[in-house]
Amino acid sequence: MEFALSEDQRLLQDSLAGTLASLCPLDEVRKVADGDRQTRDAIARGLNELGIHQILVPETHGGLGLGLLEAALAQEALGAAVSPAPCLGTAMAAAAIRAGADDAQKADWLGRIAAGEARFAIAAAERTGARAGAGIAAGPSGLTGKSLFAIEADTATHILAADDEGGLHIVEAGAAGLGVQAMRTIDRTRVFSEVSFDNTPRETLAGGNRPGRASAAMIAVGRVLVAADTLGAAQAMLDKAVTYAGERKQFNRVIASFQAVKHMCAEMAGEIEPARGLVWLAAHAGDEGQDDSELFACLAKSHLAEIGTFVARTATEVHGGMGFTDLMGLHYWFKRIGVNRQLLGGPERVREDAARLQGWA
Amino acid sequence: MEFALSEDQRLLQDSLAGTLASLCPLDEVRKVADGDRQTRDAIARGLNELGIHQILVPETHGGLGLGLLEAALAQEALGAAVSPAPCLGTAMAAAAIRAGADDAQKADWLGRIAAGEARFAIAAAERTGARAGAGIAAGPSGLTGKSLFAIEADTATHILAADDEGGLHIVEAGAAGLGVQAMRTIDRTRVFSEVSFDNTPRETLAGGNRPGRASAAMIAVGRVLVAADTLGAAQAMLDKAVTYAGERKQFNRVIASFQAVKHMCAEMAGEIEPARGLVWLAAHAGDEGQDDSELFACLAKSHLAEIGTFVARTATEVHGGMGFTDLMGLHYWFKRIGVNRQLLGGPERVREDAARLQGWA
Amino acid sequence: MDLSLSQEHEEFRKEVRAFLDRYGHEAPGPEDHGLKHPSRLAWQKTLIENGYAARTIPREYGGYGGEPDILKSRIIAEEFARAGVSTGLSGQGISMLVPTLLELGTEAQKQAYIPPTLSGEMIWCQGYSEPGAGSDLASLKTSAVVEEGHFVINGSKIWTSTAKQADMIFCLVRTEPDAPKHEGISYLLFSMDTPGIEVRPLVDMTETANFNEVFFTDVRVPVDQIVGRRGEGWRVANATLTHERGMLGDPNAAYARLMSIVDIMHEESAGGERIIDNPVMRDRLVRLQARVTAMQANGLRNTTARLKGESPGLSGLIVKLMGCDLNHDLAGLAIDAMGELGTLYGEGQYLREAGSWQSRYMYDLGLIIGGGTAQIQKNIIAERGLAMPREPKPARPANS
Amino acid sequence: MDLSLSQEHEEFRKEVRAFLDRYGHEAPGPEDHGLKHPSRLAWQKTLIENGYAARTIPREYGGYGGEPDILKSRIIAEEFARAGVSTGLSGQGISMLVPTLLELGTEAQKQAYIPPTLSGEMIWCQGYSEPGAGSDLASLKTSAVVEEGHFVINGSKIWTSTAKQADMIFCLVRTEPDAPKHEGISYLLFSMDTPGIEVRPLVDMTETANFNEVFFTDVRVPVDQIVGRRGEGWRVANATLTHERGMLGDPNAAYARLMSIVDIMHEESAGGERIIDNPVMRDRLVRLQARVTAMQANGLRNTTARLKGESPGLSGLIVKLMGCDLNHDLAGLAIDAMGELGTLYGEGQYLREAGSWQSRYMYDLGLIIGGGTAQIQKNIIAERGLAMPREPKPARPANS
Repeated sequence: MEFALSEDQRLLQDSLAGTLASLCPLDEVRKVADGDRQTRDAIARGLNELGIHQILVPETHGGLGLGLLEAALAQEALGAAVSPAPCLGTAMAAAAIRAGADDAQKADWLGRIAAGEARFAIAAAERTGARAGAGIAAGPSGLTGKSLFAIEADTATHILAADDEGGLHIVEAGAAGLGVQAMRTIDRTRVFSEVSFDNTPRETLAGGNRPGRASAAMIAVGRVLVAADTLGAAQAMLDKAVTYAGERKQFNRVIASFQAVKHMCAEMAGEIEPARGLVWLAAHAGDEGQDDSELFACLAKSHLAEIGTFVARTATEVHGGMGFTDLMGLHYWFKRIGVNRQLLGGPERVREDAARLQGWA
Repeated sequence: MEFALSEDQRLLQDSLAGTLASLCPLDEVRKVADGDRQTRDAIARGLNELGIHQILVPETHGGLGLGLLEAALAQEALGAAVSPAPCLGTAMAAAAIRAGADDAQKADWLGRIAAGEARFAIAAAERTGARAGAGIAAGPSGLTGKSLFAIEADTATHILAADDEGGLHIVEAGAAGLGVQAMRTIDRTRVFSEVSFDNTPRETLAGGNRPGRASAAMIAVGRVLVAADTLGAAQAMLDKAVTYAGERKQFNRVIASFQAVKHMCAEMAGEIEPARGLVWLAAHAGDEGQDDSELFACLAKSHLAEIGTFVARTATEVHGGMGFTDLMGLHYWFKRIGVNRQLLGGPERVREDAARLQGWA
Repeated sequence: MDLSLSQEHEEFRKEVRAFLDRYGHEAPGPEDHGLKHPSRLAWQKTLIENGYAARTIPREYGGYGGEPDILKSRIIAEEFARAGVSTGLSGQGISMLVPTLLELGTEAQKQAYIPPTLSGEMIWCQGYSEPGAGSDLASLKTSAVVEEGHFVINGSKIWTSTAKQADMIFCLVRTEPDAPKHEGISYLLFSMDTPGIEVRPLVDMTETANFNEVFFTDVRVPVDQIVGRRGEGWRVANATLTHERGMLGDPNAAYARLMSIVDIMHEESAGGERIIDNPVMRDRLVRLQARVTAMQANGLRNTTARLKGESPGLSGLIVKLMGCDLNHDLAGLAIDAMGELGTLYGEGQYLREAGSWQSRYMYDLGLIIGGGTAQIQKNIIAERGLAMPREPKPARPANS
Repeated sequence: MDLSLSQEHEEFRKEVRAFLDRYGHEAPGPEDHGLKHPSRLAWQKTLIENGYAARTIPREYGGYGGEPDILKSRIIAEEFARAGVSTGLSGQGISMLVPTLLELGTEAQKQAYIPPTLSGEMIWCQGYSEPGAGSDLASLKTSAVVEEGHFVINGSKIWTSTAKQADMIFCLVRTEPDAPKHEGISYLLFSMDTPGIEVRPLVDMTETANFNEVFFTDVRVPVDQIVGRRGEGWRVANATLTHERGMLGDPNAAYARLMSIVDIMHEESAGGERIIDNPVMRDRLVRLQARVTAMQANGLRNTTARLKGESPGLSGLIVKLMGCDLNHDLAGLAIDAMGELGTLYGEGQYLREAGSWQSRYMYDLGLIIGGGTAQIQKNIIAERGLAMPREPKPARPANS
């Protein structure tokens, strides 16, 4: 029994954190947030060189053959750095392909991911509660409909889209009838899009025989990763709050010596530490193929949504007025946590999914 | 426009608080809680002399002709003193009779309440969610069934019972087929009972033509009163916490000078003050016969349940170990608030009622 | 207890409605940008003439000269809000400087500054907060040294709204560096055109420059540009600061938000289910409805106390803390009800209500922090409202 | 990361199960009241002989003499819990005094006290807390003055559990009144039969005397009844206090509670609707399930750290604060799920689970307060876990 990160996993964390610290310090994040695509692409290249997209690709297909836990650690580091480079979509796609493709498709697509030839967007928000009449119908001549909040569709070479029955399809960027329109959110570190289809040609994932299983597995992986992203962002906000409180003076004392400030930080730490274990547990359950891995993903996603909201607010309060301004850029983390809360289902929806998975609803 | 207590209302408050301070200081409450019925009866007589049962009886029937606001102020004082004498049942009955009796019944029963001849228990818990298969059927030959958590049935001369259709009936203590069995709760300041009926003779309230209206009105009044009881108990707990914190020393300082303790007290005050206004507003809406008076009763009841729980816990924490022991008797208030939370519907149920009243559910 | 209005006030309400029916169309719309847009100034003039702005300020200073009547003020606010018509100019000149001058200004100052401020021709900004001071407002460091009949000012201010547009500033400076911190401050008035002033916009998390930083380098201000005496600036400023704190956490704003959320929950749906039909979201809505109603009742108590000339006490002290928190939570529910759509901001066809819920959610957090953080508010409630002792002063500067 | 067990540990689990199958029926039941009930003592003997109690304590002191193995301890706890069989005696003698003596006692003390304590023949109580001290444990005032080869003890203790039944007490007393407060304390062992000791039960909000007050009047204890040296008592006591703090907030207890609540919500109904079918109550359940699972994961992290001989750090420091709060909230949900029935206490046909949820709800609040209040826990997390500075000492006693 060992519930701790291995030496390799800690090395992965360290190397990612180190690379991200030099690839995307706050100044670079600001540039990307303000629309600088070159900087974004440079960060993306750096992450690519680290092999971040190969984590979930088996070695037989040229990947690193690592698991969801490693992918979650990577995503945690990305969240901690509010990394503005696309990563989540391809990770979710790799999981979807592993779960829902046939052998030939796996060899093809996982190989292309590992080789850096394919970068995926995910158009599946409707699987967790369609908004504004969105939805995708898979007809004989192609996909038709629209999907909102597609992840990283601006830079992807391919879109992995879930239809209204839960079937998964790969669509090439630039395919006939495909439209991609940016949806601007508060979080300027990431790009979301409306994706529309009009009899758009697609390749349907042909593995598995229960429709909806692969998309459910993909969403579970996505939920663990989004939870990990929030974990990283929340830990970063707490660290910044502790540092700031140790430097800022009020009434002739560093504010870190005020009991109220200390208690706010202690409460954040009290929420974050167990949440870290929960993210590990959910990722580990996914890696082990446990029956309850979707449930753990729901628990991790909804719990991190709640504690992330608490930490985002509390850490901002500790920073006082400086937390509210743009000067320290704290809001990039605040907003990232805010978008993560809603992504792949808000907490109430995700808890209802958890209840359903246990036969309670 | 004046949203404040009148001179008369403040005098009522003061006189009640003064009387209760001498009638039932903590030592007397303890005696009653430990089963001393004489002490309870003495307190009841004292409250009777003050005219507490006549508040809701119109002057034409020999009462004080006051309103729900005055009744709520009285109940607040009773909660603040954790008064162990029966009062709530007769107040609810007066409201029910005013809402659901015909003129002859009003003259009869309200007159008997004012004269001190009738003291009521309420058997209506099933109107807010029947537990354990309880319920009362009104048949041609009498009432049959059982009702749980009947209020003050041990000392009442009459029971006002709501049947499963919302009809209201008066049953005499000692009537044929009537059984009264105490149900012991954490709150030893009040008595609740299981009341059972077996073709028990009753007088049915004959006013009004919409079945269930009178019982709904009675429950709304009861909810305002229970909210007021919690308000009084919560304010008393805050007051005790502030006093204790000002006396207790730790680390060579009174604990009231610690920021954490101050903030706990400030948070309690921050919850209690607006809640006081809400109770007034709900009582006032009842007195004015506003269409939304049931809604306000739901808001007051559910809100006081939540903030009462918060205050009960927080004030106990401020008292440290002393709050946990029996020595200061703080737990009588804690438990009173705990029972009030569930009485006439727990907060989730009451909020659902509020939603229904607004057409949201 | 009586929530109804007197005959006089019911009549007054009718008057207000008649005025709005007749003149409401003249009010400036959202397209009339700019603090001194002609339609804004004209509308302000109409309002003052009819007693709907500057109502209780003497005619000699450009006001309407009416008697104070809190209920009439309330009726004006309610009716203008119902009609969706602007209640005229606000800003810190009107809300803070004018009351200060009326109480503590010289006759010359009143005559020089109040009329153009009320009419909207003179815009003010406030120079109180400093970057290093935060919640400890009185620790301000901007210095003013007297030289040749002038204060020579050096230092900087932060959280200054409308500094770019302002003609004038009312500003706290330290004139007696050796006095205890609350006794060394003076309250000065000067033109924002004075040489040596630089304004830098301060962008905040809402992506807007709601505030500015203002830097002073050898800014020379004649010594008679002072309100009150040297060293009395803290007292002068506090007369109106108390007023400002009471403005935050307005329960009517919370009620308006709640009603909007009810609409949102009826209009929005997820997976084909209306949000209002989701029992968990509905439960959150009713929970907040109870808190909003409690704060409205609390507001009625405070209004009543002020009508009687009494201090509201605790029910007044808790307004900022509880009101700002409630507003923040309301915005949080609105966003959750919209789900992913609630994260949209800036532009786009799916954007709801121009992204205002996100902007409120963040701005409210700014309000929770600003004007006395939640921590400071809790200290105030405990010390002034519950008579709990102040924190002991440390024996030595902590960890410095 | 590997949550599976090694071959050796899987084998061990089988052994434990076999033992329980064979001997489980000999375990004392709830009817075997009394700390020294023969069936309890017999069972304890069986457990020690088989290595399921006093597992790592040397044979020479009456233990089993096994190697420390956290996983085996965990397996024992899990399997005994699953079988509903008592894991033998607990109590502060076994959990606190024995480890203290093993670390810091003299050979004579070890031989005299450890064997009868393990066997259950010698019951101990703890004399740490004092009425005036509260969270400031080290400010204790009970004095011990040396006279004729004896400590003469005067003062009182509070929160002493099993004081009525105890044969002996391990007790902190102030022996050097002039030393700094942490350096003037000594750790003494003495019989509860010593003249001058009075025990008064302390009834708490659960209506039970879970604790006692103990009064000392000229209690004479030979000077060799000390563990460690004079003035070192604080250090001696802290060796095991840390251990006690870690015991509170056990995530497995939280998990067991959660599962019971799931049952309750399936069994109970209100107005004909099962509670589990109420979406709002179900949402609360899943919210708590996430918190329980997080604390379980946190517990796994801490176990792993201890297996490696590392300090768990923050994930260890937060256990008491977060775990006690979680347990309290779980009890709160159980009560709410039962509604009015959840308020029943003591007796009666409708009483659910002997009123244990109310008793937990209250006792948990006691735990939140006791053993270091939530406020003290937050100070510890901030100072030790986040390296934030201590509060500065006040310049003068506040408001005294």
